[in-house]
Amino acid sequence: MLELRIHGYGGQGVVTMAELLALAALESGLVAQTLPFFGVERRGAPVKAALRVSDKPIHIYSQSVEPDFLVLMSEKLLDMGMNVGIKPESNIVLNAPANVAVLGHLVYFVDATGIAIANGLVTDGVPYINIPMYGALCRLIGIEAEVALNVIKNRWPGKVGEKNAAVAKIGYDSLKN
Amino acid sequence: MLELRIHGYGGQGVVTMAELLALAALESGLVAQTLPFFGVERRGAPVKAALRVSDKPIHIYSQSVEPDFLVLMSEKLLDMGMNVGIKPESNIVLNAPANVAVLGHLVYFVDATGIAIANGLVTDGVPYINIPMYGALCRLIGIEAEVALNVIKNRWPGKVGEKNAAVAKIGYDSLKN
Amino acid sequence: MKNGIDDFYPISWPQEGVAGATGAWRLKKPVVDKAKCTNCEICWVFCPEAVINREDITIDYEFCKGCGICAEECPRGAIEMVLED
Amino acid sequence: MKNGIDDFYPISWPQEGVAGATGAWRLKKPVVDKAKCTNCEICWVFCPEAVINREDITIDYEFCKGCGICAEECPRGAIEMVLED
Amino acid sequence: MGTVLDTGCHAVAMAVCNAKVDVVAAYPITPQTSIVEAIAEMVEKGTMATRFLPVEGEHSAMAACTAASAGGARVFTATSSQGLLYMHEVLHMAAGGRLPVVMANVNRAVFPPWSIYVDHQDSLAQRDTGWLQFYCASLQEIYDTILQAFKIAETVSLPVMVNLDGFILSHASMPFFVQEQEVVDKFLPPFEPSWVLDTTNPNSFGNVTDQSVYHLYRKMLQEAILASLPVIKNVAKEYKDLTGFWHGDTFEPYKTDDAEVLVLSMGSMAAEVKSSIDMLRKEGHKVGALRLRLFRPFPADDLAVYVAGKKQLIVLDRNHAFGNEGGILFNEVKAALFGKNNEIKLANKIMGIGGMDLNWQTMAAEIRALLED
Amino acid sequence: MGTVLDTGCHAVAMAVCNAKVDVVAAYPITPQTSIVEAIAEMVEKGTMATRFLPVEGEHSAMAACTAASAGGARVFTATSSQGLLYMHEVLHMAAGGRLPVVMANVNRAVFPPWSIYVDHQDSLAQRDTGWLQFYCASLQEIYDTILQAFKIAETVSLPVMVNLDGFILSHASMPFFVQEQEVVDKFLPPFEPSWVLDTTNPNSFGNVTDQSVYHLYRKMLQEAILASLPVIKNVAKEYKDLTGFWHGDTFEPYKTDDAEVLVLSMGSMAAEVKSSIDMLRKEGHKVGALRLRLFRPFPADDLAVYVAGKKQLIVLDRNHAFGNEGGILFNEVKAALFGKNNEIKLANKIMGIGGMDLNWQTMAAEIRALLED
Amino acid sequence: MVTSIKNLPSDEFVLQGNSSCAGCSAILALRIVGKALGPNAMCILTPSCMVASMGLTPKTAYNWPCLNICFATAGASASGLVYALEALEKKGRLKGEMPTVFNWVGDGGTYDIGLQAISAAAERNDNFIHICYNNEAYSNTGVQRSGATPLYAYSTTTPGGKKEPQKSMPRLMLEHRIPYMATAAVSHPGDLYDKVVKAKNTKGFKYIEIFVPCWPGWRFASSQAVAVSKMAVNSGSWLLWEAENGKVEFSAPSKRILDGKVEKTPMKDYLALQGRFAKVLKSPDAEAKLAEIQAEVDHEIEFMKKRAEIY
Amino acid sequence: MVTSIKNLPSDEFVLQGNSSCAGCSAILALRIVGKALGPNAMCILTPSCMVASMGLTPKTAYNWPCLNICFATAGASASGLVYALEALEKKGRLKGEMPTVFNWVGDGGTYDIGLQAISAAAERNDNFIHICYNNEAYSNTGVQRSGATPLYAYSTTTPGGKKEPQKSMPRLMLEHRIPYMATAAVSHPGDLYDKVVKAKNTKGFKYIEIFVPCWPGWRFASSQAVAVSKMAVNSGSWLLWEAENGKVEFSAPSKRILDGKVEKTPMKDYLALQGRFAKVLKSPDAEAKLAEIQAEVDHEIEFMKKRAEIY
Ligand SMILES: Cc1ncc(C[n+]2csc(CCOP(=O)(O)OP(=O)(O)O)c2C)c(N)n1
Ligand SMILES: Cc1ncc(C[n+]2csc(CCOP(=O)(O)OP(=O)(O)O)c2C)c(N)n1
Ligand code: SF4
Ligand code: SF4
Ligand code: SF4
Ligand code: SF4
Ligand code: SF4
Ligand code: SF4
Ligand SMILES: [Mg+2]
Ligand SMILES: [Mg+2]
Repeated sequence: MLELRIHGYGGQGVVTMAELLALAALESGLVAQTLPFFGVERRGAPVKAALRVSDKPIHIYSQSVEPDFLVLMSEKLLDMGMNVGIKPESNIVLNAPANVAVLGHLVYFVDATGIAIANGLVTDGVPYINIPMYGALCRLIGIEAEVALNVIKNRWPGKVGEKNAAVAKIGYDSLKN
Repeated sequence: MLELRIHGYGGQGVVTMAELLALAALESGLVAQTLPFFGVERRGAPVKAALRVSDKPIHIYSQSVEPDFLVLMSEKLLDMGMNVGIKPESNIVLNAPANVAVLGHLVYFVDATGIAIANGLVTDGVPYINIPMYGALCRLIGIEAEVALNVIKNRWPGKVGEKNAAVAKIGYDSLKN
Repeated sequence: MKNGIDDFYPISWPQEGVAGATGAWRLKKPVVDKAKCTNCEICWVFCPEAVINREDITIDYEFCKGCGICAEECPRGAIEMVLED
Repeated sequence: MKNGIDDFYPISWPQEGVAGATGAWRLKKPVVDKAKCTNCEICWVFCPEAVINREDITIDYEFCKGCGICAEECPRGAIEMVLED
Repeated sequence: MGTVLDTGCHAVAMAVCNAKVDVVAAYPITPQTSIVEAIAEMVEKGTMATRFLPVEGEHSAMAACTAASAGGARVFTATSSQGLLYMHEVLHMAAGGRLPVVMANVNRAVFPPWSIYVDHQDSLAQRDTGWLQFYCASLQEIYDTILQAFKIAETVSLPVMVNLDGFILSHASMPFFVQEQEVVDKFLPPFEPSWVLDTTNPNSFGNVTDQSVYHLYRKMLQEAILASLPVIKNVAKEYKDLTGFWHGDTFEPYKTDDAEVLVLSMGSMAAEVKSSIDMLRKEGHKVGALRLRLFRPFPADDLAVYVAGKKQLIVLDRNHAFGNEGGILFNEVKAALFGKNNEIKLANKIMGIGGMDLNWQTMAAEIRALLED
Repeated sequence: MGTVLDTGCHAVAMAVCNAKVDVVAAYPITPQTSIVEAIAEMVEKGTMATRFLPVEGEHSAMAACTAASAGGARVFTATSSQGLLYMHEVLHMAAGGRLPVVMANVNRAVFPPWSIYVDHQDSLAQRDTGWLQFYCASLQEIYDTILQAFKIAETVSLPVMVNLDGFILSHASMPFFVQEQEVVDKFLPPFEPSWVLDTTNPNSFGNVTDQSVYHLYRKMLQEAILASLPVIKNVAKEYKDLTGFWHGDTFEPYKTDDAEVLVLSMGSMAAEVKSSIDMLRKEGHKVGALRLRLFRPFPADDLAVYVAGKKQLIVLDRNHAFGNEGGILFNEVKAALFGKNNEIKLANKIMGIGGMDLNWQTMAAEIRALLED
Repeated sequence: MVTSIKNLPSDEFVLQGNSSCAGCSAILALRIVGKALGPNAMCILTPSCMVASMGLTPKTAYNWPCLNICFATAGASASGLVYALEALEKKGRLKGEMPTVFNWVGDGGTYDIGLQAISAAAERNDNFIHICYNNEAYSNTGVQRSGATPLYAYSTTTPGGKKEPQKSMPRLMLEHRIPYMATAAVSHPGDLYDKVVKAKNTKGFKYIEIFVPCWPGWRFASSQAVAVSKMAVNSGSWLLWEAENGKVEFSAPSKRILDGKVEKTPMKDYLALQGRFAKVLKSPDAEAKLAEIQAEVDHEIEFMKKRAEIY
Repeated sequence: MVTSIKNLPSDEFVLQGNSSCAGCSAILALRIVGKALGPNAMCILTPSCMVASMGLTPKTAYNWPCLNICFATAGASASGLVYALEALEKKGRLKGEMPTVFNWVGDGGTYDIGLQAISAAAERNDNFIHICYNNEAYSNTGVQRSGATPLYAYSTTTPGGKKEPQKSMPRLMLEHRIPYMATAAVSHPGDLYDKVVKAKNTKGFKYIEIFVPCWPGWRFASSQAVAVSKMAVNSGSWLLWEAENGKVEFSAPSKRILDGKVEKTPMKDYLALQGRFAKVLKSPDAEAKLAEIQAEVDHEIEFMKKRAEIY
């Protein structure tokens, strides 16, 4: 079983992204679970969600305290100490234009913000970073590109889906470490 | 312990009478309990109450099913079968102008209605029969006349009490069998 | 079944005299003076117990509780309340 | 004691930053152009976070959540919302 | 004052008056009404320096009581049956908020169908709300327990419910002794809460919690409830020392010492069952009776002591444990004794539901039928 | 339909849709809201031929459900925590009136202080209302149990509450299988009540009673609740035969056969505890797990069978039995086993209150600490 | 034209020998309501005198399907029942024709403990009639104050006389702008009958409030309920009107008073009939209190006159 | 004269860094209310966004003694607290001076689940201020319909647009004839401030309802709450007025509109700002629905004008 914990801000689409990932896992013949964490804070506050992917039925429902991958939708979250509660072997995935060293951990990065802006996935000045990030994470957990893009196209039929899929593909291809 | 069960109609003052009797017993150094029975029917329907008098503390709270005395505030209640639920030794006390035979039971009677009307204890054409009946019952359970009348005078200080006490005394003296 | 509990649902069936023969509650009894009566049905309409027959202004004493509204409301004074014996 | 539970009553003490440094929530940041500002205090009165100083119209960025109301309501257009980096 | 002849409802009202309660918020319901009416009358007459708040329903009655308590007042309410059930959400609030509200509940059967007569389903169904619960068996005990309840509630910061059987105890008139005000004042000083809503030291009550602290409050609540047992015993003893009145603390035993079989029950039936015991003893049965006075916290240890060495315990329940065999008291007893006394034989009988009359003769017959020999 | 990936709340809504419910009356509360929102959406779209009644509070929600049920409709509501507590009076009405209302309760901690996270205090505090109660451990089970609940409720004329852990089960997205409508129709025919409000045969519901009949209704209620056990088992079996899905009937056992020690729990923690069992077994402990699926009626006989010959039973409670030692489940277990198995060693641990995270590692540690050897 | 007594149907849905007090005008009002609704109706009752009057299970005095419910729930229960019937009708599973669902609820269950659910049902415009019989107290539990108890009236919870004027539920309901609402009085059966018929024939939420003096509660003789009700109407303290979608129209007896065609009875005479005002009428400041009550009634009449003109 | 911004006190009772949404106008309104009430006040809150915004125990963002209560109980809880304080004051046991008790409750807790207890407190004329901040939905639970949600507005429980117009709580409260009540809007802080001060200085029951547009609920940008509120006032769909003992007086911004001194903004423009009306504005019968909404607003304005003249 693979466990991801994703941190972001309200409005960044973290829960949607986790669900898309679970669907992609399901399409790939795996079992998946998303476990969003809800606080009482209102719009704008930090959010988090867990994603579990497995080839066997999942009967784990506890919070993700030792994820295999810690996903941070913003570098700022590193400063805010969101990298507590991980194990030594945990890898980190960052939305960042370049790599950032985190002592003792392997860090992946993808410039989700940059990709979203560059490809016009922006509303009211705010980029949709969850789409490129989704692509990158699909690659990370071993989802085939075609499956990953189909999930997007099913979710947003028509032109929106095409565009999102294209951006997700860029994310898929841009994951580095 | 002495147990009385009193039946009457709403508006006849049955509960008040039972309480006066209990007070009279208390004044006489006894322990007493009144246990009015409440139905959901509205004003006018038949009512009943139990009275227990004892020289020891009372810890009986059940309904009176085998009273020593069954008290009926109106002859009509006999027709309505209110004399069920008594034991062979139970005596009956009736508000009636003359004696009425009830097979197997000793019947006391007092013309409470007549006494009330004759002495002007009437409002809107309806006589207060509970006052003469109270007097009669005091005598029955062995309360001294003075004690009985004092209870009345304490309850209704002033002229009303005097008048009621006088009528109660007539009731006290009129019990026959 | 209309007179006992035959089901686990707590249900009740419509029936006259649920409180018994409520005529026994009466302290006074309404008596109609046919001579005065014009059959205006006012007593009928105001009887809370619906015990006055609107056709002939007769009273069902089995259930009349003796409230006196009929006597009070009769515009002809055709109903008198007399003490029950 | 103001920072931990020290009683069986479920009580809480007033404190700034109960939701942390909410400045981190911002996607955009209000920047005041002092040249345009007339110190009318309109931005001050409408700031839901009370993070604008009414004296000198400076903003406490530690807690400003970046809602943009100040910029929207400023009659002089003296506040601009710029994307956080 | 001295001895008066009055009803159980009035015994409650007199105790509330003597307790110098600050606020009474209540809503009428048969057979509780005369408690509220008597209080309204005393407030009008000035006998009580109390603010009487005639709310529009029981959910509001308990809400008003909790808020008034948080404001630092000594508060009281009374209810019955549906009223108690309607309060349920706010009962949890009073306990969870550690607010020492005192309430008289006049036990009455639960709708549907409607019944105005006694059984214990209403209050026993509140067993998980965190309230302390007493059950009375005489008018004297009602008066005395209400006074004790305020002292206990304010000592342990928990709400207390005092139960009395509808009509049977609430509407019976019997003599009982009412204390002089000075005696009560000595027993029950003014309410001095350790926390109160206070503009000179503003803080907030009941805010949102996360996973890290909520459970701590709940744990403290549970511990406080269990720790109230010695307090309850002390208060009963203190009251006895001061006034001479004693009704037991957790239990009231009757001819238990030499008994081989004990009969456990609550409320008025537990008073009358003494006569059943006398009768059965005359027949040669070695029986005794235990009256449970305190239902919450459940006095498991005391029960174990009373039943130690006994052959059988017969539990009479005036309620149903829906979905368990038997009544709630029976199930509580089984849970209490498991591990403390696994040898004793237990028997249970549900009776007196919805006001079914329970006299000592029929109770004796039922007990006789359950005796194991 | 087939397999979908969706939340526990949506699993509820889909089952309600498949059950062709006539009336849904509900009020929003976290974390139940998305059930109601999904239903409102389906009603708007016409996917469900249901009347959706957005009442102004939960007391009203349950009142509307009971009245609609008395009118002959299949009805559903969902709530959580305070909403459930606020319904309390009307919960008694549904059971006492033998009205087969089905409700999903999303377990959430009780105020005060506020917490939106899971524990089982809310629903367990309703144990004396006469409702049947299920606790689910997976999204599939939620969907399946809601369908079973309608069938059970309408067969035994009793209301049924289906509980799911707040956020953990309600907001997790996982794959589950949704039945074809025809399959559900076969399993669950339209509601045919044996009594209904009916102008062609007017009679009244819930009128006043005197002492002579009230207790009969209560006795029938208690008997019906106990007699629902075989019905519940049959319905589970029938569902399995039709769909292949099986989650246990009263219990779901895990590695119990050769175990010497059993761990009993409910809800999502009972799913995760399987991993704890695996770990402890690897360490050499002969442990197994029992998940309680049916809390009301309490399956005492089945429990006795499962624990027969075992050395120890460890009960994990996500709630407090205020005023008793331990949790409510523990107390129910003790009451259930007394007289059926007085030899077994019992242990209890309260955990997970107000959303305290319970992972299999910590549960394993707690269990290990309680193991008697 | 108001339906005359002679033209009222003979059908009775309240059976003889029920358990209400002798001379109960609430059950009299229900009797008239029955004539208007006929047999195709379902009745919902909250705990009250009218439930106590039904008699004991398994017998009942009311000849409709009746549903007893928890006290606070008339609004929600009626909505639930109506939704059920409508759902079943749509699916072809309704027994008989679509009936009129009506609540028969006291002022306690309407002004106080039931208000919220009723207001919510009005907001949703659910299709039933809420009828409030207003006896200005909790009569069933022995006459405690309700939100409808008038200023200075004695009740067992206002032993010194009530300190606040009553809530005006009709005015509150008027502001809900429901399809139909009306006030009525037991002394005016033809008017009451017509209003119930109108409500029955209107779709959506309907509210009718009937004035029903209660002799044990108000302390007058059992024969006087109709007379007291008449006096209330004649004094103008109880106004008869109806409103469709919020448009107020006065009914004849009150219109005559408002138009000055009939001299209105002084409140003093009306209050003097009722023992519940005895204490206040005998108090040292009786004059002032009477004047206050009269002024309040005069003011309310003037207000309602003007209120009827706006819409 | 309305208090100017410059003259508003600097005191703050809502602390920075709380958990409300960025751009929440409800907490902004509370901030203004705080300036009017000052430190000698006690605040009662029902579950809502404003509770979620307080932060987590043991910290809180509001600098008053605050009491969290069960949802349906604002009216009763405030009464209970006031009675307690009054009793203690009389007995000389009150800490500090007699404070102002006020409820800070959403439209959910006022129009729907809390209505009954509030109405009862008004009838008793208990001495506190009930303030309803009206964001026209249950925002805290994710924007479900409330009794205050307007006709055709989307919410998660009215996915096709709400089918019924909102209840008019101010009109209902007006009929309670309480000593003081007012409507206010977050866009008019001076007016709001003055009204709260007036309420604070009036004895008995006071009701204030504040219009607070909620951007996540109504679907507009986080910067627009004040603008939307202004537009509501300028369209006449939210009228600013106050009433002492039932006598209505319009506040300046609305008076200008009613007097025709300012052209009122068409509802079309006001609705167009809000995503919750997007579906209805794009529907085939958008014109008819818009006309219906505009007519309703015009009608309400005409009605309230006339209503202000009678008393
Ligand atoms: C929740 C609840 N609280 C209280 C009661 C007690 N109760 C029964 S009837 C009644 C008064 C009813 O008053 P109203 O509605 O005016 O009807 P009336 O008795 O005057 O006919 C009360 C308080 C109850 N049954 N349920
Ligand atoms: C008895 C009860 N039912 C439901 C809830 C869930 N709940 C919490 S806040 C809320 C909505 C509040 O709406 P409103 O009063 O308008 O305040 P807002 O969230 O809009 O600020 C609901 C339904 C609850 N806490 N208690
Ligand atoms: S009211 Fe009088 S006149 Fe009219 S029908 Fe009756 S008895 Fe006859
Ligand atoms: S006395 Fe009353 S019950 Fe009898 S007929 Fe006349 S009105 Fe009817
Ligand atoms: S609103 Fe604009 S002009 Fe006015 S003080 Fe603020 S920044 Fe300056
Ligand atoms: S952006 Fe919002 S929070 Fe920040 S200063 Fe402006 S108004 Fe205040
Ligand atoms: S108390 Fe009044 S309302 Fe109740 S039944 Fe008697 S007369 Fe009718
Ligand atoms: S949802 Fe609306 S009312 Fe709630 S905190 Fe956010 S902006 Fe404020
Ligand atoms: Mg009434
Ligand atoms: Mg709101």
